[in-house]
Amino acid sequence: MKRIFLLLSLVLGLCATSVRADVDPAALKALGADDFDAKSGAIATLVAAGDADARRILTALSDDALAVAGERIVIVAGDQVLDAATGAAIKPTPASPESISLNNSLRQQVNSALAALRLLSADRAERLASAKSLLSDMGEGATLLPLLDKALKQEQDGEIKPILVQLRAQASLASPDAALRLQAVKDLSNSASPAVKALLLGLLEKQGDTFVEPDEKVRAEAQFAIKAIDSRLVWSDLSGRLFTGISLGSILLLAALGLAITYGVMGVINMAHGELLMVGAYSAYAMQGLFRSHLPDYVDYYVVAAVPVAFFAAALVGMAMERTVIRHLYGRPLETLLATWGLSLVLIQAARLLFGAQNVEVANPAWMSGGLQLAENLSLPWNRLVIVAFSGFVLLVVWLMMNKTRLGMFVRAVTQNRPMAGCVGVPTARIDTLAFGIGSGIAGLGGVALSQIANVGPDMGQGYIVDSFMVVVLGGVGQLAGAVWAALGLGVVTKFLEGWAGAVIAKILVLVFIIVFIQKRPQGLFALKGRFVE
Amino acid sequence: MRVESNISRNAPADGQQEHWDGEASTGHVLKPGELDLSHNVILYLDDITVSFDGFRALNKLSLQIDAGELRCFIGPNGAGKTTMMDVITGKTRPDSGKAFFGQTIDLTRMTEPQIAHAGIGRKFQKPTIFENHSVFENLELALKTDKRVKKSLFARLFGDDLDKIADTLRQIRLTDQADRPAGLLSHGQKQWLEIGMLLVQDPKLLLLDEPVAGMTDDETERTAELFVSLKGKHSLMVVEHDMAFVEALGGKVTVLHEGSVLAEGDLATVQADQRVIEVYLGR
Amino acid sequence: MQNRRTFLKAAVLSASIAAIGGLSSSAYAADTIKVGILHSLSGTMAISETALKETALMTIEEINAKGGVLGKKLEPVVVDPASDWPKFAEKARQLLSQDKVAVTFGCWTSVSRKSVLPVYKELNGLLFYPVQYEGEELEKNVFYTGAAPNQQAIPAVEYLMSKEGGSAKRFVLLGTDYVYPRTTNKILRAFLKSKGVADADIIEEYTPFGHSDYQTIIAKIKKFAGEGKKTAVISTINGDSNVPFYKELGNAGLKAKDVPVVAFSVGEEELRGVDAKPLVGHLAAWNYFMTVKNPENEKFIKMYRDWAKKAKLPKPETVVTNDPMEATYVGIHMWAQAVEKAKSTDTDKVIAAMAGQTFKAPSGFTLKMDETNHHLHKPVFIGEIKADGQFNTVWKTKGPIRAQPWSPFIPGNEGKQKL
Amino acid sequence: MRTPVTVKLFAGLGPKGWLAVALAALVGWVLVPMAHLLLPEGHPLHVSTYAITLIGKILCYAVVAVAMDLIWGFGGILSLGHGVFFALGGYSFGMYLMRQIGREGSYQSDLPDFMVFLDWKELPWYWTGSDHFLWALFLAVAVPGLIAWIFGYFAFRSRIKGVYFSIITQALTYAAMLFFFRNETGFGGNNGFTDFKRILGYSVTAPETRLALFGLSVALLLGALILGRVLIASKFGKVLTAIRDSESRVMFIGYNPLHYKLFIWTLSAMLCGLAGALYVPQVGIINPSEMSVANSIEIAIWVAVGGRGTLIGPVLGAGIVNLSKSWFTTSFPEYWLFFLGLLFILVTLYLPQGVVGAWAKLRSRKAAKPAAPAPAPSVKAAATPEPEMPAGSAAKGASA
Repeated sequence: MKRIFLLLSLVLGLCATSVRADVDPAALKALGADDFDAKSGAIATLVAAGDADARRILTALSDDALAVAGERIVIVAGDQVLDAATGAAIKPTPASPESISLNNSLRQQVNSALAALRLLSADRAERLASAKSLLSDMGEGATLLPLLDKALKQEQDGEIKPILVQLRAQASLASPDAALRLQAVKDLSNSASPAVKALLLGLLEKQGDTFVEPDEKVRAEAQFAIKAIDSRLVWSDLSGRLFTGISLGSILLLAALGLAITYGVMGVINMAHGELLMVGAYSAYAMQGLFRSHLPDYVDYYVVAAVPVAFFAAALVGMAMERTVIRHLYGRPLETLLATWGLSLVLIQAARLLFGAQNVEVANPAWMSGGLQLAENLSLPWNRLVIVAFSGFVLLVVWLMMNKTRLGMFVRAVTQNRPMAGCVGVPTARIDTLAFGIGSGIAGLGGVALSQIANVGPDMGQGYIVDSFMVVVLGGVGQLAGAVWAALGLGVVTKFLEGWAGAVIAKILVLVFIIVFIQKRPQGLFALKGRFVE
Repeated sequence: MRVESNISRNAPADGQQEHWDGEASTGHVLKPGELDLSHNVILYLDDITVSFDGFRALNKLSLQIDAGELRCFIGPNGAGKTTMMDVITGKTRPDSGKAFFGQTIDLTRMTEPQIAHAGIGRKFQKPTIFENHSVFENLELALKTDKRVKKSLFARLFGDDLDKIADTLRQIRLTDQADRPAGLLSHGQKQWLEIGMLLVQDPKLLLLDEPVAGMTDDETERTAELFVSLKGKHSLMVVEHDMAFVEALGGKVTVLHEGSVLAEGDLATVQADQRVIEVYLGR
Repeated sequence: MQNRRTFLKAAVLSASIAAIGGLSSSAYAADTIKVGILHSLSGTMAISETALKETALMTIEEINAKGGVLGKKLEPVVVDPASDWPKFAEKARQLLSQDKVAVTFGCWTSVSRKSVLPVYKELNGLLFYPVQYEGEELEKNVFYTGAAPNQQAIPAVEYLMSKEGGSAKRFVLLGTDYVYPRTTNKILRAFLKSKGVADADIIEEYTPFGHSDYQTIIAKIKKFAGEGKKTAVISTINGDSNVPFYKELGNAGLKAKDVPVVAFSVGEEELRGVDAKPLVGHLAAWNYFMTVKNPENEKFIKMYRDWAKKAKLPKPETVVTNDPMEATYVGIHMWAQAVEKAKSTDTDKVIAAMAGQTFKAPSGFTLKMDETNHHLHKPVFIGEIKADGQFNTVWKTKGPIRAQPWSPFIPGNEGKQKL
Repeated sequence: MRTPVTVKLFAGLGPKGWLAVALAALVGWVLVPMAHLLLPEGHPLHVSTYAITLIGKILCYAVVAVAMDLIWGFGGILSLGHGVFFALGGYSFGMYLMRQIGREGSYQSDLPDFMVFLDWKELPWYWTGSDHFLWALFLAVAVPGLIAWIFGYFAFRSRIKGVYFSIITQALTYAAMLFFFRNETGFGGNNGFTDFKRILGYSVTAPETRLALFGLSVALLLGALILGRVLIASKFGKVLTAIRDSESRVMFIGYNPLHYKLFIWTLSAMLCGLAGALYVPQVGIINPSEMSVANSIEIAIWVAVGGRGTLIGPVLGAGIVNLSKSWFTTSFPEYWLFFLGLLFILVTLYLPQGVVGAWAKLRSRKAAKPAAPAPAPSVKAAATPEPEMPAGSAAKGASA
């Protein structure tokens, strides 16, 4: 991105040399000043000039490439330094130029200005892009009105034109001509953007006792337009809320799925489950580090690589736990509970010593950052979408493993009737270890998912242990389907409650609900029935 | 749900006496705790069905036991013998059908403890005794007394209780083991102890699930004698595979198959029965 | 069985008493001055507090290298209250009554401070508290080297409301549900009111500790921001929840230029654990940034980097300095100066000598300990987060400002500014 | 012990037991106070205030451990929610202590500071009477008792057992903690109650007050032990252990486990409440972190380490774990969690009956005769499966 801008600025710089319109040196100087208003003024003048030099300087400014070297303002382009005014390289390169930094509002001013300037560019794609970017944030548009008119006149493209109309309408809301404003409001009424709605609401504001918008008709029109926009927003609003619920559900599911096997199927109360999640998350961190140092070009795919690694890492830890401790405690769930709690403490402290007490940084890969814009006010974050899909995938794998493979059959056999399974030649001990390993491995997968949305730190696991148990218990022990319904149910319910009672109360209510529910159906959503001889 | 509320009302804490108020709702008015044997029948099972996830453990099972009778149950595995006992003792609720103790006591409405109080004692297939308690304590706990928390806090044993325990110990031949932890007894002795625990409760009806499994022949013989001696005072339902033992007991035999009664009569006739031979003895 | 119990019971008591004796028997050497360091090294707070312990040890070493105080070397006594609040009180008592420390540097959370306060009052000890907090407190035995609300929160909001800060008109007060955020937001609400912001233009949202799912709240913010007028978020979210919050924020497409978030508990140390890219442009308000350019700061940073290597901290090359660390550093030095001035480590004498102490701090300003309210006069910096997890100072006060532990925006606090 | 079971108080302990009690009382009420008040500081036998507060705190923990032993060791019900009852007791009594501060708070108001701060004009209804010592004391017992009773009644009635029970108690703790974290709840949010001034008019920091509280803690602990011992010796105790070992059998001989469990469960909660009430003035702070899931689990660990079903074991356990915690966190903090974790693991693996059990085994091996069976269940007992495996408990529920 940055490179492109620099190139662009250079190109422009070269062609600019032919048609030289001098850059106002005062403005240039002001850019280097430490005073906000001066800077903002300077930028305004540059926009007004709107020529290649201005464009070059603004681009540099938005890339933090503009700097002060002693008395002159320069552009730092890679290893060479150009004079901002002329774009000519400076020899000898001045020592340590002080980069000029912008704060949010200045940056916005520069960016929208650049975008506006680019509306006149010859390249269609560029025009479209800049038009779109303006749509989302034009800020105080009035200054751009002339530019927009110009652009609108020469614009032929069918896709860009309507956007420009929108923009022009937005910009002209502030114009003194009532007719123009009325038209603008009319144009805006078929938008679906909260930003536009905000603008219109602005018109209806009162300042003192007079409305911002003096004209009665325009206000009425605005009212109407707002209603129109709202009606478009409602739908996406609702679906957005539903998605948050599903997303939370999928995360609960991923956190609980491993437990559904170790506890649900094998009856092991693994309080160290949370730490297995942690192992998964840290392996994601490790993979990220590995890719950054060795495969910088593919760094975006470290997550993919992390999936198997996390699985095996967690599985190994799990099997080690099973071999050393849990194995000796089968049939004594409560003792298992305590011993595994001890294990979890050890794992936490081990993580502290290995990676430090501080949380570690795990970045979303590019393809998992940002969101899928379904509507102006509905964008589904990619990382959550991916996780929802991922949880579905993991679920499928688990289901296949338990129901379609020999191993799965063995596991079920052993957990149903250990001695009998032993008699028919199932290597029960090995099966136990494997089954526990699988459960742990799946927890590891959950950890990878968590690393994409939450903290990665030594005691991250503690936060999930209670929730995970709730999901499994609620779903009904030994019931994958149950776990799924429980997780999604809890997710959606929690989100609904949060919207209505706030996060804290919501959490409490959900827990209370679970306690009450267990009273009514101690066997969870999906009951196992049968005769049990003691 | 109906059951739930009933349980809470009939909880033994307000137990022994009052818990019949619950029954009042069913229209029977009786002196508290009295077992109505007017028709000389102690147990009716009528059209009982129990199914677990589609599998019918009991299928329209109907039978009745006379007061003082000793009845043996035989049948292949999965014939529903144990499930039947679960229903009678309230461990499992039937999906449909009636189970009456005497004329008036509806078993399907009561919790295990209530049923035990009403006078039905049960011995499990696998001996279940309190392994960490001494033999004496096992009997003491089973002893027929007020079994509410309040009483248990200040309970004392009086002479006649001690005598009863002593007699039972003699009956089950564990007198000299009285102070050993029950866990250390032999399998057979455990079986005996569990029977003993039934006896001190002195129930009107005893359910005995494979009582002689794992006993030596000699023990088995003595068990048979014991049961026969109980006949009359108590009614007994014995589930057993050991035909010799069944024979020794004499009395009526009921054959269960696929959750319902296949045949009934004395052992000889039953063994002669063609269907029985097919499903059971035949193999 | 019975005599077993006899034996055991006797054993319990004798054993425990003996053990206590063992605990307390740390020899008291007269030729050194003992300095207590009371920071959690395990448990949830270890994340933040470990760095402060290191800073304290580093500073003490620096002072000792210069010959110590009153010609005696300082002897640090480090204990670990393990993020367990009652244990803070226990350890504080141990430091004061067993180890006889002259001063204690420690605590991070308000609750830990509240838990040790009675002990310091009872035994007339001396505590230096280095973290920004909610104010509403003033104790003879405590010196507060962190910021009071008016030295952090209020300037930040003023900035947001200024043209330069984007002239925000509506505010989301977002925090973890405990005392610091509640108090800060209460003060801010009053402050905003006084600036003519209507109640309808303020929403408050709270989340439980360790909350990790901010979807609903982000949605709320979006909706709120969509109702017109420039909106800003003021976040007092507690350390751990910040990562999920900012990740969600970034992915939900709320950019800093649309809805800036200013945070009061996110500093360089916290940002190490975050992928800072989605945060770029969001703000934080502190009294010190690692990026501040001045000789003291360069010296401070270098000193800590060297220390990190020496102390074998994980990844010594990546260590950062932050506001509470600076506060610790300043606090220890000021105490040392005060002791020199008082010619004694006696609590009351030192307290008297602390008044008006000054120190040239890494923040580039000369900080002064207020004569009356035990708080430092501190400068305020507003910084925008950069992609490398550091801050780009976009605004700062002309000079240090005096603390108002009793916020004038809370009724009933008038004329409560001094001890 | 063929003798019929009777609850003769003295039979409950027996001479040696009473000797031990007297010994402990002597140490707690006479020796320690003397060593604290009379001996000069620096004297080798001087007991410092630090020691007194620390031991006092541990004594309170010990009471909780005993309470836990009653429900877990003898009832076979593992509660991961005892922290709640402890904290509730603490809060109930804390309310009184807060009121005793009077106008000396930083806002010089009759209301506790945090309420002034929330702009509350008068006390919420549940604070009424909190300025009466006895009422507060009553609450400290009644509130945990009531909550436990309600929770227990439904849980036991629905026959929730073993792990299921443990997990929902965990949910209970977690919910309670979040609830008390809220400022609006009216218990000072996460800062909880602190900075107490006096109790019954005496300054909490006065050595006499400290010693009084210390003495009370000793008394409470001894009381708890005696009560426990007597209960276990009674028929009730036998039924309880019987329920632990084979609940269904108990039902089929006509006991209703619900009421037995409920009784011991509620009693245990009340004991915790009292312990909490004594804990708060000695430690000087009560806040929601006492309800954290981890704390409750740690209680179970004390019991496990000392030895389940031995009453005295848990006291030892509480002492060992907490003292080593105090020591480790001073000497080498980084390894404290390792130690604690390994302790859990090793104890559950190799000392199913804790130190007491191990010691008893040693002695019995020396004496070459089996250890007394009751009340301490034989080691084998600990190894016998919990009444219900998860699937099993599901089925129990189904048939309920």
